[in-house]
Amino acid sequence: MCLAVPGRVLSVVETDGTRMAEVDFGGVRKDVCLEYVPDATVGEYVIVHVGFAIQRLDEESAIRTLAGFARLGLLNEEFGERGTP
Amino acid sequence: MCLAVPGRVLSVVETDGTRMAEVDFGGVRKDVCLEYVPDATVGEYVIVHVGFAIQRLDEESAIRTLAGFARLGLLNEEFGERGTP
Amino acid sequence: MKYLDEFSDPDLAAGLLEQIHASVTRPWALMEVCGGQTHSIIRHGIDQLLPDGIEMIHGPGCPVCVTPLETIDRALAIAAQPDVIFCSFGDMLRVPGSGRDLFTVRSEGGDVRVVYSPLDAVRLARENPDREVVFFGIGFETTAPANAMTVRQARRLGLRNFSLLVSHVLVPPAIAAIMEAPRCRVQAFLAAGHVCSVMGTGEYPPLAAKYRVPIVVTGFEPLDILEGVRQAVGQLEAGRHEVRNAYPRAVRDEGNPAAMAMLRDVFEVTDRTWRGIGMIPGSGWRLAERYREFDAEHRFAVGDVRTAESPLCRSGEVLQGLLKPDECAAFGTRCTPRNPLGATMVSSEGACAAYYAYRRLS
Amino acid sequence: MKYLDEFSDPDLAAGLLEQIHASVTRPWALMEVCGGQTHSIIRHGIDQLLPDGIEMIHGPGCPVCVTPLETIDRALAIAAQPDVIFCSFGDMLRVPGSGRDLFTVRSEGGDVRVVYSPLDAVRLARENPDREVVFFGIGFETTAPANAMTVRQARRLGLRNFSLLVSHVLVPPAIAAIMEAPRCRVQAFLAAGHVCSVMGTGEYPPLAAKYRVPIVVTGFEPLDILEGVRQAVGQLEAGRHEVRNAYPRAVRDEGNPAAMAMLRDVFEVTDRTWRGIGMIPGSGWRLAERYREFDAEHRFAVGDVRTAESPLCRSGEVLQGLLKPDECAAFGTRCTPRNPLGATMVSSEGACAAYYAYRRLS
Amino acid sequence: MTIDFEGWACPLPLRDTPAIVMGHGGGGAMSGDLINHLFLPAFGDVALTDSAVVTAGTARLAFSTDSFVVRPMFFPGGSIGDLAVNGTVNDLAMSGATPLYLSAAFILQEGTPLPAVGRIATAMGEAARAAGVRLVTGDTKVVDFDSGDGVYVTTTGIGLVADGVDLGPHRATAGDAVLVSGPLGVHGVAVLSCRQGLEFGTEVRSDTAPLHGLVAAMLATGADVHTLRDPTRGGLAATLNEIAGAAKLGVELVERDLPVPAEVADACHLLGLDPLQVANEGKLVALVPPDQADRVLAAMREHPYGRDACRIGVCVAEHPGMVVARTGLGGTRVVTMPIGEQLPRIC
Amino acid sequence: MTIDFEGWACPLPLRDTPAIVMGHGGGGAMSGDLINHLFLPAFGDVALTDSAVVTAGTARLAFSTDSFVVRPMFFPGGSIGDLAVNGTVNDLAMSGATPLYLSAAFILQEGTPLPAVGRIATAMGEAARAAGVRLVTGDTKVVDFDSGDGVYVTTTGIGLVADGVDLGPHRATAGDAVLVSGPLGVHGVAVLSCRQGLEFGTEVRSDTAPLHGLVAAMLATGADVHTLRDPTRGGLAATLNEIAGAAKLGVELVERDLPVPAEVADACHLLGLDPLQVANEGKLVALVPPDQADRVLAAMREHPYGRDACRIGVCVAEHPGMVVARTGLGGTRVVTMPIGEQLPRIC
Ligand code: SF4
Ligand code: SF4
Ligand SMILES: [Mg+2]
Ligand SMILES: [Mg+2]
Ligand SMILES: [Mg+2]
Ligand SMILES: [Mg+2]
Ligand SMILES: [Mg+2]
Ligand SMILES: [Mg+2]
Ligand SMILES: [Mg+2]
Ligand SMILES: [Mg+2]
Ligand SMILES: [Mg+2]
Ligand SMILES: [Mg+2]
Repeated sequence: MCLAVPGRVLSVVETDGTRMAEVDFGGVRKDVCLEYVPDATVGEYVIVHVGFAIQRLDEESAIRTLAGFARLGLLNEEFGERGTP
Repeated sequence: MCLAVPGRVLSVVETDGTRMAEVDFGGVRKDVCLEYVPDATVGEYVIVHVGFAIQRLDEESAIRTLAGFARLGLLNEEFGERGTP
Repeated sequence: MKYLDEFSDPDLAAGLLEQIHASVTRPWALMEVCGGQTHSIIRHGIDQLLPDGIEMIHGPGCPVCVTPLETIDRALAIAAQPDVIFCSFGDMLRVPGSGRDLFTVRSEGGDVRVVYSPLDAVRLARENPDREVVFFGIGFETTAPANAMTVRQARRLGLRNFSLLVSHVLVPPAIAAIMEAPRCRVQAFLAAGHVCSVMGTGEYPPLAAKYRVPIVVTGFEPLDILEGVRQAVGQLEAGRHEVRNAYPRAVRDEGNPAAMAMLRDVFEVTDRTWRGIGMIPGSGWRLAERYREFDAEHRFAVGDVRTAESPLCRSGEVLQGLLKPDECAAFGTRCTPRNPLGATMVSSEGACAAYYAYRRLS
Repeated sequence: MKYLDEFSDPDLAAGLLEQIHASVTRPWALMEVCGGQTHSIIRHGIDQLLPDGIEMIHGPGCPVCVTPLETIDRALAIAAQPDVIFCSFGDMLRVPGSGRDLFTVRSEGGDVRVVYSPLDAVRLARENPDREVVFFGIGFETTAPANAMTVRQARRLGLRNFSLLVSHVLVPPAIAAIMEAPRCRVQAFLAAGHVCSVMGTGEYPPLAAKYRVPIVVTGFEPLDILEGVRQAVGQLEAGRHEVRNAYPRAVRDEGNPAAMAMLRDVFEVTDRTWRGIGMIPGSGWRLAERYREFDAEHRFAVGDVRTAESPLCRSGEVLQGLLKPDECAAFGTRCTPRNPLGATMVSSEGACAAYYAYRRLS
Repeated sequence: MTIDFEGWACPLPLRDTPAIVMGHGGGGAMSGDLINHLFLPAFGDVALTDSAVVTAGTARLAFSTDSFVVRPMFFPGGSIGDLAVNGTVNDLAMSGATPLYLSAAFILQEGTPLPAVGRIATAMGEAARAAGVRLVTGDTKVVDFDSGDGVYVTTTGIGLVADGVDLGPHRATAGDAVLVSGPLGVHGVAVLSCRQGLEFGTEVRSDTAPLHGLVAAMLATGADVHTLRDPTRGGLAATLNEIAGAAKLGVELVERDLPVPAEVADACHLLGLDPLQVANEGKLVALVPPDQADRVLAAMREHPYGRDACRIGVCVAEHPGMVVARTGLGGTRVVTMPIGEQLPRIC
Repeated sequence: MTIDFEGWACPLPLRDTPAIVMGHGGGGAMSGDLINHLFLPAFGDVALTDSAVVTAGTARLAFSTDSFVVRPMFFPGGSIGDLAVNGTVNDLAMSGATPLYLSAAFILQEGTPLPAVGRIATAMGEAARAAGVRLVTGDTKVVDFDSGDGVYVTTTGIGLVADGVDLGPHRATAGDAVLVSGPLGVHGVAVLSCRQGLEFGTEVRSDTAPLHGLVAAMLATGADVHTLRDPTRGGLAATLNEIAGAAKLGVELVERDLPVPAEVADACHLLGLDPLQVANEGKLVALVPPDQADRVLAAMREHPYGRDACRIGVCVAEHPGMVVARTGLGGTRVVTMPIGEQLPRIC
């Protein structure tokens, strides 16, 4: 369930008393409700589900995770093909 | 105004408290309100306008009129072509 | 159809025509009151067969033509409302209001339905209790009993979603108005047969006497028209001005008492504006006070309609026989049956439309 | 899309797979809780790449699959009403109720609209003041804040024509119910990452401790799934049963406080029937009493729906990982994605539908 | 949806409505305007006729398309399915072609019962077999409940035109006899009789039929047939006005010779319609040199679909573009092009 | 309207709905059922294909029809008018034909603004001129406000097929390379981006185009092209499943070779759609013997409408009727036939 994708906040407006953002998903842009991530600022990434930002995306953590995966690969290479099918 | 045509009463029914007749117009049949000619009976001719019988057709008078026209024609023949263009 | 086809017989028509030709000694101007008669005259080419001196002037007896612009505009406003099913006779759909017609309203999503009979509208109201059903009750005395029956039925059935937009017009006051017109040329009337089927002939003797015009109650088939002309010309040539019934198979002098009783109950006389002509006192019927709950004008707040008739249109003069259609500057140019400026260019028995089709040949 | 595509990198995936292969010494049964994860696994063929001994059991985390039949039937009844605009996420349209689905209702004239966001339904209610707008508020904790916002907005805007048909389900009670099932084979859970984005991870340590299962909060991209599997297998091989967050870029331990505050205000915990599984105590949210005016179940008299689930369907066992879809007698014969008997055959992440597509190859 | 009024540059002597109304589909004057003043300028230098004769490689082909939206879909004597096949077969036949292939494109409203769709398809299959044409390609689209009404079918046909065959208004000549293959108005009255709100009882049944066999019989006489048309929407009035306009000739009809069955005349009288404006199916109008008319009529009467063929008038050099009828009484009337919809009148 | 269930005798393994639903028009499995189990039995022994190749006199003709009901009617990069011309031109081109003539049949909803109709007609005229085909015959019907939605257009085309040209699934062979002429999903995403209730911002614009020039360039290489198809409704998934089913072959795609532009992928991700199921216009899929694929690809890339052509997979003898994709990770997935409508998912 719960298809959610990361997008970058392009702009923030208050519409009809609701905090809304225009969010960019790699060229595709959609209006998104920012009420649950009210302090997200322009340029930040948020996780969007059914038109709502439900969480900030922690860019630092993302980069760290990817770096971890990369290290894992190097590690595997170092220690050879142990256990591969 | 007031396109009205003669039709023959095929049957009479009381529908929802309204006197209605099925009326035949030379093969075409239509339901007609008979409230204004309530004593019209099956076989009689009525003059129908927008789904209402507005008057009985007096068959005797119709025949008399036609006969009068025919006599007029004979009369004309008798007296020659007087005045025709 | 029996009692219809017989009255188109060419041989009998020839006999009648011969009589007419024989009896005419000088020009006469006759008005056929009813648009149905106009239609029949054009349809069968009767005017071409009459002596040159006999001029048929087309009367105002087309409800499509004379229904006032305000009423049309009210109809358009009501029909455009989302909850309304607006029912009308087919003829009325192309009549221009101020800038549009019922076709336009329908094309914009208005629920406009053509019905054959007013009772079909009552049926629709029963079948659609959550919709407002409005019937456009126009016409002359002939149609009035049918329209009257709708409110009687609606009351009996306890319908709270049915109403009637009424604009009835009456023939005798119109005849008087025509005769009162300063430039009036009408010398005899063929009265509208089916109006008399309902109302009888009692209203005409005073008119014939006052204006010294023959009035012949006339039917609609070719022989009926010819007989009406024959009797009218006969009176004119003889210097008489009587009321005669040339349509006895469908008209009794006393009219239809059941229908007349209903009309007295449901309607009351009112002044009425005739489109193009103007107000004629006492020339219309509106719903009686006791049926007010079924009056669409009261139910819908559309009383304050501002109308705008084309300033070019001279259909009033046409309707009174004061102007021939082709004497109107707009005729055939700005105004055609495709794009009518006035109601007389709309209906196939409107005088301008009839002229338009005919003139092309000559 | 940035921060999405990077997590599909084939080279990094190969590294993770190698690690998993390297660390596995015996068979393990892992359940991915979330249908979105199931979708990703099938979509990318991840299960084919895992060591033979690692079995992925598809969890009940597909709201389309578990929304109770009664609720679907209520939705169908409401959507069929003439004044209603019924708004739903696209997934729900093909879910069979007792004999029909929202597509059928729409094809019969029901005004059923697919919306992208619940706020679109609120907008429709403002734009159509004369219609009743109902939003079908289904989903897990992830979707609940969005659905909650609709009633908050409706109240703020003074809308009297908006209501919510709510059927929210909650993940932690479902995990407990699965572990309590007599034939349960699940040895570790990949918890649903986006649920935790909203709710945080606080509810899981008691479950991990009580049932002695590793619980790894896992994302949805291929690398996320592999990392979840790697961490789960790592724990299993090491005999540990901890809660770990393998999706830290989107999940904070404390969740989203603003959203959680809203959820506490708008919803209250209730027992909930999961389609195919049965009642799980405290496993759902319904509208709190103070929002009752926006509750579609109260506004529409459709409480008394009689439901009829196909007696052949064994989706409950499938949803709990007790039965593989192809062990159901109806699978692939009476029950196909074209003509689903159970909800698990409908949604593309339903276990039966996923199996159906996959099995054809092998 | 924003409309770019700038980008749309048609000179528009269309009726002052800024929008489509039903009359634009009535086959009469408003339909003509739409074609002449909107489609033609947009499409460029083409002659958009009922049926085009074109050349492909060495073959002379007739090519024609029609959408069928008749309501109700089932009526006494037939259905939209028969019409869809025979209508296009006949448009090809009017070019003198032998119809060979048909395509069928369906626009279905969601909610339409499958049995209704099936019954229409079956009617189409049967009509195609009866006409000896093959349905070879098709398409199906579905539109939502509010955007359609049951089944709409568009059929398009290809026919082969023999060398030397050249039919059309351009060949009409003053003096040509005007023939019609059978009774008028039957189909239109059958459909009207079961139209919602208008229902009336009648024995009249629609008489749709494929006419290329009849045409072949007419051409086989060796007569120099000038023009053929099937007087469908808008009736004989629309067809003859179109021919008169295109040929710049007048047409004179003799009313008493028009084969209007009593039931059609009566239904029209009841509703205030002109039988000449009522739609026909399975009928054709032919213009033939006067000295060859009897020969052609004889051949028509031998064919099952031309048994009641008769001569109804003549082409004249006078009043070009106008159709005139001599009435029973000996007067004349102009037979006008119908404008929009045919509606029942009260007056 | 009473339906005579007796008179309708189709064996119906249609989905248990007793009525048409939107999915029957989606170009996927339900559309296929309707054709195979309803229309084909009714029409008799015919092969109802996108485009039929028939013989008329001495000419080999391609013949194809399509109704266009796309909403909205105007979208970034084009309109229903361009689609209506290019769609049929392309169906003809997929038979290897040179498109010659088009017919156009309009079903107009009353109330449709005339400028919108005019703009569509203008787009059709321009597209026809650009494609070098002639609009030669047409028809216009009007339906009431509740029974239509703006403009529906049905175009039908005739093309000439050169001797020796024989394209179709029947010629597909195991080993054939699967080529595609350009980026996938662009048109579908452009239309979705302005569909009511779904509006999103995107730079993507519809890329409808006539493809017969490209096809001519491909055939001019002398390569033995086996099969051509334009993957419109239902996307590449529907087209390849259809080919696989008809040819009784398997298809293997390599996901990383699929030319799905980032914006299309992102829009699909956002809405939960599969880009392979999203509609295309102005694109073709070709099956070509493996040793000739490079030659054909080179020719395609020289043509403006094939600049981004690439190889995406191969036909195999295994798993006949099934399309399988090798995923980026090295797994496989079944590329299923879309069932009904494409709807945004939440999960
Ligand atoms: S021709 Fe037209 S403008 Fe002139 S009077 Fe007649 S209706 Fe009016
Ligand atoms: S295959 Fe179908 S019937 Fe069997 S469990 Fe799955 S959904 Fe239910
Ligand atoms: Mg045609
Ligand atoms: Mg035709
Ligand atoms: Mg024709
Ligand atoms: Mg197609
Ligand atoms: Mg609509
Ligand atoms: Mg096609
Ligand atoms: Mg196509
Ligand atoms: Mg195609
Ligand atoms: Mg046509
Ligand atoms: Mg409808």
